[in-house]
Amino acid sequence: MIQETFAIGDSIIHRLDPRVRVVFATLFSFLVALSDRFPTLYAAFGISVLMIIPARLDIREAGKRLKTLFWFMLLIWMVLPLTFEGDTIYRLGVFAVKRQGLVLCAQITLKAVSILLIFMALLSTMNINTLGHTLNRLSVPGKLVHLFLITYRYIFVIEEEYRRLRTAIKIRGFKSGTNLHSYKTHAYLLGMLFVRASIRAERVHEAMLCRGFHGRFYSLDGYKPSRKNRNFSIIMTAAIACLTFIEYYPI
Amino acid sequence: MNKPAPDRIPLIRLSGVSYRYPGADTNVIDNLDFQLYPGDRTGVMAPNGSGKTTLFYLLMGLLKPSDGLIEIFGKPAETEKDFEQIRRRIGLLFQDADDQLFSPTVLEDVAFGPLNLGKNQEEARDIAMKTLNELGLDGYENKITFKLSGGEKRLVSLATVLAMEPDVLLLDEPSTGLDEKTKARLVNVLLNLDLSYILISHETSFLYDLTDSVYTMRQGKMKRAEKIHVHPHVHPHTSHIRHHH
Amino acid sequence: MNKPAPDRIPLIRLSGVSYRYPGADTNVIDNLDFQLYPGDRTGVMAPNGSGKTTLFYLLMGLLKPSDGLIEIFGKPAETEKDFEQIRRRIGLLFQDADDQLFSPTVLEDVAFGPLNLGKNQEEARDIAMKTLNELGLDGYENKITFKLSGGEKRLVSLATVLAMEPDVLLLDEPSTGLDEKTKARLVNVLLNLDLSYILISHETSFLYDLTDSVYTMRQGKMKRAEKIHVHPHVHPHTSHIRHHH
Amino acid sequence: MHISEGVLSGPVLLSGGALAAAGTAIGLKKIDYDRIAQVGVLSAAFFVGSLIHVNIGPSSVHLILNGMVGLLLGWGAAPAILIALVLQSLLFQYGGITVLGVNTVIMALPAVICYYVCGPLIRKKTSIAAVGAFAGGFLSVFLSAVLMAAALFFTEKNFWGVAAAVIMAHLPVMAIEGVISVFCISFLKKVHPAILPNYSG
Repeated sequence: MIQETFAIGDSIIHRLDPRVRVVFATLFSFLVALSDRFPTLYAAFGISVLMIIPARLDIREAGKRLKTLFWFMLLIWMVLPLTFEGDTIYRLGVFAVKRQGLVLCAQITLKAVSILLIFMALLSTMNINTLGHTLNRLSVPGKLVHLFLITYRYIFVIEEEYRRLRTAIKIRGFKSGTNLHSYKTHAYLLGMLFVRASIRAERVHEAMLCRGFHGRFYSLDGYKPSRKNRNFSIIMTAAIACLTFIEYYPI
Repeated sequence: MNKPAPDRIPLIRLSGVSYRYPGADTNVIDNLDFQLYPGDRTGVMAPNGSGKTTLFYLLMGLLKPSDGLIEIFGKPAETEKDFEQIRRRIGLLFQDADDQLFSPTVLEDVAFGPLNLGKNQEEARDIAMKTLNELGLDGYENKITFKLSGGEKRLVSLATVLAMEPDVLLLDEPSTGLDEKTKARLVNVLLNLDLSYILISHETSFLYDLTDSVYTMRQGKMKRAEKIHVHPHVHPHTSHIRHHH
Repeated sequence: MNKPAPDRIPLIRLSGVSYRYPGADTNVIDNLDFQLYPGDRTGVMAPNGSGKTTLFYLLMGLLKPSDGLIEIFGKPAETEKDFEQIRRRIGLLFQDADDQLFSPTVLEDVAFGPLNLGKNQEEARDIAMKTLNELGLDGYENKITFKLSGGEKRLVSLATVLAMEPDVLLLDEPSTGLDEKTKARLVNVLLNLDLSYILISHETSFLYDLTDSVYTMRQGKMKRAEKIHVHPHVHPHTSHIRHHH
Repeated sequence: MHISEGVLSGPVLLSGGALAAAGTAIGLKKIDYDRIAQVGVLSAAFFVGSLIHVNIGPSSVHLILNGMVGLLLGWGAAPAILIALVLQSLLFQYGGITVLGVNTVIMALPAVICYYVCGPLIRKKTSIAAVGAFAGGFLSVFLSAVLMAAALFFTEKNFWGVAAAVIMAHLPVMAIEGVISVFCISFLKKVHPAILPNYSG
């Protein structure tokens, strides 16, 4: 089952204006992605870890989500130091561990973890429909936002349909394997999902027409500016300024 | 109540209306005559595949008749422009609430209609809250649509339609899949509405509780069910012998 | 027929079975005892939300009981392995045929089960044709499943289940949404099957036509409906006055 | 198929972002307002479809389906894929904000190419359609792997080994997507051909 685990909560972060969160998460992420110096990366890592505290994330759940990253990290730590061209700092038989490879692995790891943590703290803590409307107010086109919200809305309906079809093939003795019968069955289930989605979409469109839809999209969200938003904005601006300074004006 | 009165203009009048799906060889709606007058609460009992949903689609202009004339609010309804106006005043409750509730939250869904009717954010929000309140759905406004139960979805769908303050309601099998409690709640809501409506259902008692006259629909034609009144009885029996009248 | 006989092993035996959905605060199936013996045709009358579908899901191993023991074909049914064997011998007809049918053509859908049971293409095809034939669906094999009418889909679903030659059938509201003709056809098919089954329906006459004993289900418990016999009457009336007993 | 955060260089990230924005803009322009529900609900179906795991030998892979997205939605694939990626990062934490553009290009560009190259084929008679459908599934994953390799290579020449491995690792996936897409397209043509763009008869 698809769930928005972090969206439910009542931390300081949850109560911040979503626009502020989207803007700073984006700025912070790009700054980190474009930085190379270790002092900057360490500082960014520190900030993102600290950010988890006011967001009151479930640590275990956060760890589970970082796990998708873990396997990728394991792979690069095993491959890059050996395949990179550069100065050998350690030799083990035919394998030569290169310094440049290790440095790159460390950079990637710090960047990836920092960006994902800030994402979890600032963005995963809002409802997806809130995010949709926020993007709209940040001048993302209404059509795209509307598409986004419809997609999100119907994922759950279609996932239910998919699960019922899975049950249907299971009780008729289906076991997935590496053979044409299995692939064909999966393809048919998929085809069925598409057909039903397409026919449902016609009805959804009709329902929209019945309620006066004529191509315009409206949004109902409204967050009032508050002192908390201002304080958070000041803190984040300062943090980003510091990171930029460290990166581009090394002492 | 459903007698043609010369001095009253019907809300809806169908004269010889037929509809045939492209590629089909029979009419699903066949030379149909029908009127709905202000204050009418008309029931239609119809098995699946009898064209009942098609009838509603024709009235909303989602399908165009192959033949015949549709007049709504005293004017012929033919072009998409005509129906754009009509859809502001006729509310259709879909059979599957998931088709009707396409917004992620309840409030947005209920406010969608009013916003499209030209209300501003503030007004639309107020109308939505008021409608939810009237249906006993206070506190539902920020709920996520897909997490509602089947019964709640049905009631919220009704709210989305009522928020547009229609003159006529078209209800397509509103009781399907509801438990007894939600069904009773729905009956209660509908009985207290000051609206004309056409109600399609296959549940006899539901239909008779909510409407003044009942039609049956078969092979694209409608027939007044004036003499036949089907309703369930509960009899005590002491044996298991099957029992027919 | 449904009396416990010491020398006969029940096909299905539930002893004190309970089920509670994660996060719910009441049991949807509550300490349920039930047996189905070979030859039994048992009806269950149950309103929506009473746990009827849950009962079938427990019997098919799609849900695991929170408490109690399920024995099927004389052996405890607990692990996924147990149920893999059981699913070859118990056929479940879903409430909504659209959830059961997923192949482009009728033939492929009916042959799907036999193929999974290890038959080759030739054999599976023969079984499918034979089953369709038995249900009076000759000539349907190359039709597009999705385009069939609701009634035809119900019959094809039944064919997909029967093609696996089960010992027991579980039928979940098979008459919903069918017109009288298709319903009669379904009754006819079921009466001529030499199978034990459990039939859930809210249609009294349908239930009594097809089963030897009827239970009612409410709040997760089942009760033999020995004394109460609910069935519809058709009365001629000359007026429109509502009429209750 | 996606590249993780932290790996790519600034120029690659930024050009990916620009390309994705342009593609999405074209896609949005091509979806007129009575197709919004169609594209939205189908995107949801693709999202769910991409969670399906199929077996290969002892292991399993999940479907990518960008070829099918292209065949069904044309240029609409660009916004559809962008949306799917945003939802994936929100729900499963697959990547964050900075790689969104590059990952959209990796998935959506092949989808649009398939729409133009294989789209006309699948509307033909059975055998040509089957070839077209297989090519649609195979090519889309192949091109995505190539684009992914290119993104890595332009970031750092030393990534060439990893880049080659990416392409190799996806070979079986390409074959499976090809097969799935043959059956899926034949299903759609039989059951509901109107779902395919510009389909007649």
